[in-house]
Amino acid sequence: MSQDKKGGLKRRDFLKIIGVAGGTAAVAGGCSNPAEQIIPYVIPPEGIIPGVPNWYASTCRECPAGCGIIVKNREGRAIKVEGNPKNPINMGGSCAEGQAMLQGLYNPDRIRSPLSRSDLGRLEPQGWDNAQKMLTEKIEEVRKKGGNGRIVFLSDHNEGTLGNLIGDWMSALGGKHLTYEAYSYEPLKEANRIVFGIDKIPTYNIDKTKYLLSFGADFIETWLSPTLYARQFSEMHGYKDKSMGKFVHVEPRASLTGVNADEWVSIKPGTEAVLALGIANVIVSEGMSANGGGGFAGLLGAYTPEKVSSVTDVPVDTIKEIAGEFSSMQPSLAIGGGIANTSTNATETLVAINILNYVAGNVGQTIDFGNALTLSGVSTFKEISSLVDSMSKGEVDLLFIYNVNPVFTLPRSLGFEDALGKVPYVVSFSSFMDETTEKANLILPDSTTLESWGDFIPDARVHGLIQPVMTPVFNTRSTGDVILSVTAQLEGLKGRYTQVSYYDYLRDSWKRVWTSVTGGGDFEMFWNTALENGGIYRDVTPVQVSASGNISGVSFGEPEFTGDGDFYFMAYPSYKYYDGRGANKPWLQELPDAITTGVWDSWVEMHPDTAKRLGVKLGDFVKIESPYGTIETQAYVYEGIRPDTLAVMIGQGHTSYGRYAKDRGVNPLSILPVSTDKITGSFAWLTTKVKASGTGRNAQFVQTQYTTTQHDRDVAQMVTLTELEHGLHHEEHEEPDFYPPIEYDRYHWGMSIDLQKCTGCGACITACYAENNIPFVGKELVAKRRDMAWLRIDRFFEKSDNKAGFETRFLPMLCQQCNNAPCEPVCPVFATYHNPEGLNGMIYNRCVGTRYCSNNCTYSVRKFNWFSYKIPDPLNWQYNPDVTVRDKGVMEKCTFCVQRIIYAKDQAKDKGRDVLDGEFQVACQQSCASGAIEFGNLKDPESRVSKLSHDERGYRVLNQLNTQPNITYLKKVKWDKA
Amino acid sequence: MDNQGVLGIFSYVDLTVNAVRKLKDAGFKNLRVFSPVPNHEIEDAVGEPESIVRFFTLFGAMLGTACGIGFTVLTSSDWPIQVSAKPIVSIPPFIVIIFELTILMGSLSTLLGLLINSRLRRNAPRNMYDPRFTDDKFGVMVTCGKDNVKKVEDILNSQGAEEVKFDGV
Amino acid sequence: MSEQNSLTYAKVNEDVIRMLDKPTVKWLALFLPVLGFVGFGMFCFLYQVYTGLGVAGYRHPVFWGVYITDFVFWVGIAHSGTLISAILYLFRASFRVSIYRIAEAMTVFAVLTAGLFPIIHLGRPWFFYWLFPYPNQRELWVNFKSPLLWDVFAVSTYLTVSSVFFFVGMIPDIAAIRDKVKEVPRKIAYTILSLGWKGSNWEWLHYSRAYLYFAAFATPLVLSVHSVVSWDFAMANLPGWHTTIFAPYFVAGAIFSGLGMVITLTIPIRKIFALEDYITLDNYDGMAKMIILTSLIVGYAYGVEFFMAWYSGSPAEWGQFYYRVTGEYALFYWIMVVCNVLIPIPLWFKSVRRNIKALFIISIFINIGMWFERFNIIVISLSQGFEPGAWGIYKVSWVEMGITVGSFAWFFMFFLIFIKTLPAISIAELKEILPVPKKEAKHHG
Amino acid sequence: MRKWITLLSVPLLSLAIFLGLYFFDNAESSNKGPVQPVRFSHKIHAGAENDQIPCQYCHSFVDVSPNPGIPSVQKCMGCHTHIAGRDVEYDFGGTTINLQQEIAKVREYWAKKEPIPWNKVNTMPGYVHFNHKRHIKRGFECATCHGDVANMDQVYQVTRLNMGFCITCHTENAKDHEELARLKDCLSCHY
Repeated sequence: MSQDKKGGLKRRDFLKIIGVAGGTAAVAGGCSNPAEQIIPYVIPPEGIIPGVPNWYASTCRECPAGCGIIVKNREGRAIKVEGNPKNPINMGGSCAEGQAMLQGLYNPDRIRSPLSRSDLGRLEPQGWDNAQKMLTEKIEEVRKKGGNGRIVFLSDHNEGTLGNLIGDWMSALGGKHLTYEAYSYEPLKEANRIVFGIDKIPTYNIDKTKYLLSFGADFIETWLSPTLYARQFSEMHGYKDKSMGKFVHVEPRASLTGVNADEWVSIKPGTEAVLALGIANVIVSEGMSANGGGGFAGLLGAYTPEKVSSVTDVPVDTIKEIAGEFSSMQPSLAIGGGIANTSTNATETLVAINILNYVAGNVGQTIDFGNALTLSGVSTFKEISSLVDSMSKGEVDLLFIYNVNPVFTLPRSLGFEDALGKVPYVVSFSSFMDETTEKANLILPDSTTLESWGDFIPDARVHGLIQPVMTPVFNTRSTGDVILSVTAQLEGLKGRYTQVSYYDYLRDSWKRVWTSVTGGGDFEMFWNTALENGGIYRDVTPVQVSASGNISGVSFGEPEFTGDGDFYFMAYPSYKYYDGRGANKPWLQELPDAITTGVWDSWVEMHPDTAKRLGVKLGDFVKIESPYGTIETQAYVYEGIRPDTLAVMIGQGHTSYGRYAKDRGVNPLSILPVSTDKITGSFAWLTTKVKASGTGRNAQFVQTQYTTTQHDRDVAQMVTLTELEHGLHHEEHEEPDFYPPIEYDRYHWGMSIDLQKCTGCGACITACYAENNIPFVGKELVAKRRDMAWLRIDRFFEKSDNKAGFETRFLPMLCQQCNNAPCEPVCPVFATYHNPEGLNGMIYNRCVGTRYCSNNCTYSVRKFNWFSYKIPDPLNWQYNPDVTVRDKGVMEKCTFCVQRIIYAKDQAKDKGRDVLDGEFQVACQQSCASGAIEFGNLKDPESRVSKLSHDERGYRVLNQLNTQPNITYLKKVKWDKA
Repeated sequence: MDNQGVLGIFSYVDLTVNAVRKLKDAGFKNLRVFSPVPNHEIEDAVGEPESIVRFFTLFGAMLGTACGIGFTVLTSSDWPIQVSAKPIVSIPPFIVIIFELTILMGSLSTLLGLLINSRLRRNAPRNMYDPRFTDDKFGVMVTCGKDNVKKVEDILNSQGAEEVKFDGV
Repeated sequence: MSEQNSLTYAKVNEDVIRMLDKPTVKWLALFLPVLGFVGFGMFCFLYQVYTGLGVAGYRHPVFWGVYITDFVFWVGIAHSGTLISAILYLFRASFRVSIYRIAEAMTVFAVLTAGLFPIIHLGRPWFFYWLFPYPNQRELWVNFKSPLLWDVFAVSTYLTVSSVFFFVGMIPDIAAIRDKVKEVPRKIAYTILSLGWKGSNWEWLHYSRAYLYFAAFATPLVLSVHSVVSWDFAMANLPGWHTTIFAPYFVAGAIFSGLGMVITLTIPIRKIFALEDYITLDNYDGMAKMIILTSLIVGYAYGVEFFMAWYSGSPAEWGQFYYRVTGEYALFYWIMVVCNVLIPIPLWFKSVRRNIKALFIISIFINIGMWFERFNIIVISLSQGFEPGAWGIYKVSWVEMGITVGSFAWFFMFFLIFIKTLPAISIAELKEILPVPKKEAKHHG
Repeated sequence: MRKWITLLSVPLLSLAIFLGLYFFDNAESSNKGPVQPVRFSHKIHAGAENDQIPCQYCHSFVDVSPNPGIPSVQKCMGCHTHIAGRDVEYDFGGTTINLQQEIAKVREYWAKKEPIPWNKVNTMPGYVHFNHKRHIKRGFECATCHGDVANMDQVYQVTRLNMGFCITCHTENAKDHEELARLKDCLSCHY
């Protein structure tokens, strides 16, 4: 692209903006520094002080959950995304995808200017004026042909001003606006309509439950609003005041959510409905239901535990046990969803789950229809299929694609790609050259969320505002602006929108919000407050529903499977890439999958028995055949999956989309048939039986952890609830030592990590990458264990007496800042030492690279710069100027975000006081939606971390070595009560 | 110059020793014996006092110990940097350094002592030296007054010297 | 010394100095390839400096590998040289005389080689001088608590002292050469090196005394150096490293490997230069006996490590040793056991001890075994530390192999130069053990 | 005599190496600063005989940010819209310049809306995090580190700003033992 040649110029423009260059620089030699230039502002932007960060509130659009974010900006560059503590959805937490937003913003594979397809079929750069003119002409051409529905705008779920604008625009053009989400939860909506008469997706109050029964809902990963539910789950499942809630997960595969359950119940795919009804039957028949089963008692009678057991493969005892607990541990909640129950009977399954909730008396208690998700409003799969139909019939002349990639996310057998070829003119607003955009005739790259104005309404409570946190990195333009300026050129529509810019349009639309919310006052004040808070948040009154009892038309039939293979095939959504949109972000590619610790690739998960049967082992390539295609990927052998099921993650296997995503892994959607849910017609993912065979090829399975158990080292400890109830014999005695302990003056930084709350989601890892300029190294180097993560999450599968036979323990492992650090005395040059505040300092520029410290590190948390890692422009614009970028040959590691400590002390000093508890957070702590990490001053006896360091569950990893870490882990709690 | 050098060259140790004894009996003190190997009989006959190299060694080693202690303690205290929970001046690890410096300086001062005391500085041997002394011959050199040259030559010859050289220094 | 009765002072001089004749084609045929390998090793190192240490096979958590193995190996090789020259000197073991010069040269060159590796293995070798306590504007000194700094002091002291010892021992011999050679340039060179040695009685007096002190210093030094090297590991808390037996275990291992190397080096030299009269079967017999002793110590250490790991009750310790014999590196472990414990067993028989071919083969295996011993201690221990989540496997890269080969070439390069320039057998000391030439009772010895 | 020369040479040589290393590390910077795109004279702007503009007028962030701030072109134009300068020759540290022409350059940048690419005079490596705010708030003068800039035409580096310079000052100014420990804490500057 010719635009690339202008890269240098681009950078100059950028420097003009940033004011002072050279905040970050590599560890250079000891002698002289190369001549540097300082480029001042021409006109200084208001409110920006070079060297002082600014924070802007906005809304995350990486998935439909719509969490609030705040973005740190230094000298005009966005350098860190954090959860907005004011937003009621995520309350400060975030997920890895949210953290990696910046790598979307600064992605080197972004489309840098408008492109149009020339007569030769090549995409050529255009100026914006020209490109918009081309679009205007095209629209006029299509309009002249007449006929409704020949223009289609296919966007993602975009509830808010832009969605309204697109809808309005389409109606003005006589077109159609469809919103497509790969995970659309139609059966959930339909099941609610059938049972409760309200076709909405409610908000579940997991935090208020004592017993959570999930039928495949991967609520920590992708289901509805993962950050919200991760936080709620930690409330419910965290150990507090000698009690905690119990969580049982029913799914053919133990997903990340599944391994966080107290019990994982393996079930035959598609038979969840039967199990739910069976449990409900036990509750009713044993008289444990308050409402006696309502109108469902008759229906339930047929589902005796024995019959259910034979259908579902779930033992009778388990059914009875769950039923007993579900009805006795009130309030309880059953949720269903996720790919695990998208069989052809998906709606029936969710109806059955609703009945179970109803029977147990949970409706209205733990299910809130008042705060319904706007996700309820997305277009149905039927609508999408009919779009594909009309496209292939040539009934669509002009197709707009906005923020969706249907060529990748729809099953190949639906034929979207071919249909797209039949559309004469395709306009994509994507900022990335994804599989769909690649086929477009005109590309008008949208500015990303971080560069443009907008708003988003994820649910009834929240109206999130999106504001640009920096000027666009490339020559992109916000789609709202494009629509407005194109419309102003269209015949007859010139006066439709009075606003010149989308910003004005947004403000005008918010004026209506303002009148509806406050009904008066000063709009500017309202607007500024909303900007400051990242939107407006309101309380909604819960909507009471009751079950109708009339569920005729729901037959609870057997699920249907196509294909004659031996294995059920699960294509499950990824918490890293969602539906594939995260695949070009190296941080997400390098974030180890929580279960397999695999990176930068796809794999197929299979049970050890299956592996034995197929004669494959870890890393062997396995060929998976369905009637619709074949994929080949490496095997990961894992106990947490049924022997008759194979599972492959969605999100990899891009054929385009950028250098990090292209030709990496496999796309399981390519072998799925277009099976649909019988009732709603929504796409059913789990409907295939595939054949699998070993190919005889083997390669190293690239993962970050090669052991699966702790080998009796007892680093991730567990305690049973009974033990805790009886009072743990908590010892805290001083070990006799050769030398007296170090005395600290004012600060002694410490951390506590609650293993009961940690779900292993890895948001902290990505946050750490972002905060500390940690380079990603790519698959080849991870294969050599040269990943640079300062914080890793060790996961151990331990033998257990639970139903699954194993339990999973996650152990976030970072520098323990030992008081008796083994790394410090061995450094010959004092490059690592103990600072007066208890930190284990690492001075990069002093390091000569003997690596002795790392050898002697009990926890192996030090990372070495084997090379100078080159991060391509403009990904490196994200670098935190407060942290040195390390060059080859030096050791590096976590120092408790010392730059944040120093900043906080600096701020406190200005105020003439010490740093207060909770005044600042370290990056990992900040990102953790579960609140598993606490950080603070151990010297202050009142600080939270100080108290937690004496918690009865507290222990220090490998304490027997007397390294005296400053991190206290709180033991995971095992549910062992009958 | 009054002093003259007389050199007798021998093939056998016993003859050399006898010659030395005779010369000493005759009152010649200023003897110098050359030999290809160190030999106790010759040493006994010449009757040298004990080498003072040992004092160099002792002094060097003690200086090394002192330097070791001073160096480690002073540099550590100059900028006290805490590592682990170890005290700034922690003796056990310093012992290694002190020990090594003791050996190093002891050895170097021994070398110095050797160079100074055995006058090994001239790059080439002067006169009154025979290259065969590093091969298989022994030599006895007597520095004496002019008057005694003849007497010395006689003694040397009588003791079986194969060759007697005279050099009026 | 019955075989040496035929020798006379003059013959010794003649035989030793004959070795210093003009380089032969054979010598060049050895020397040029050696130079080539040195060059290749240097290329590998420069490539590594330019690209980053990543070109070596390191991977988390194995942060030390072949380079430190080589370092310990070469330091070990160095040790037997000093042992033979100093310790056996103090014990007046006469079998040392004909081989100690070669052993000492080996010491100096091995330390020279070993000293390169701590620099080669640095992440930023251009800052190696930061390890030395020199006054600087930063007012920052070094950390004397670090075993690596002990290494700096121990190895540099060792290099200095062993070089001095080596050189001082040669002074009378260089004087002898000076008195023999005719060509002017060589004569000048040897004249300067001989420091004007004449062999007078007071030279011998101080010389003998000083030599004794050197030997007395070198003995504790040699023990301390390998102890310090062993503490690089023993001071760490890693299972497999953190053990009190390391110092004696390493010293014994060093002597074991060094004797192996001495045998490997002297057998060809003896053959090429026809030194059968000097380096006798008795010499080899003595060395072989010491090999048996050290092999037993090393074997005992292997066993005791397992006992301690089991007795400690620590899953990390026991896991480490179980892993050594069964894990991915088990082959290397068993190579080590076979080479160091089993192969030397035939030396219990006198016939084997006096069989040059057998000795040569056994010595080669000892060298291999001892290299793997260091590799096993370093790499296998690091590979499985305390925290199972971080375990990983190390694989050697071509760069490391190149530098290792280069280091052997570097060592042999010095050795080949030495053979042709300096007396490889001590003339003066050899004469000392010959019967003193006396007119009467000539044949009493 | 010769022996004494030989004997003395060893310590003398060592001393020479020592001193060489010491002064190599301590060598005062002697270059007179980089040539700037606009020959801006601090002497004219801040000098005692001239305009006496306080440092913080232009470097306005010095007490609120780690970064002192380089004035924007707008700030220059704040005065130079009105002040065109005299059309006189001026001895600019040995180079003769025309004041009016130099000011014209600034106006040119402003007209083009381009920043002036100043050359950095006092540089610090990226691994040193120096906070101007803390030092100014503690009451240190700019001149302590930057020298008498108010009397320089072309600004040059006065102190070498190496670690020894920082540490000496930190050691001298520590109030008590605990503060000394904090001021000599490596992590204060290197992270």
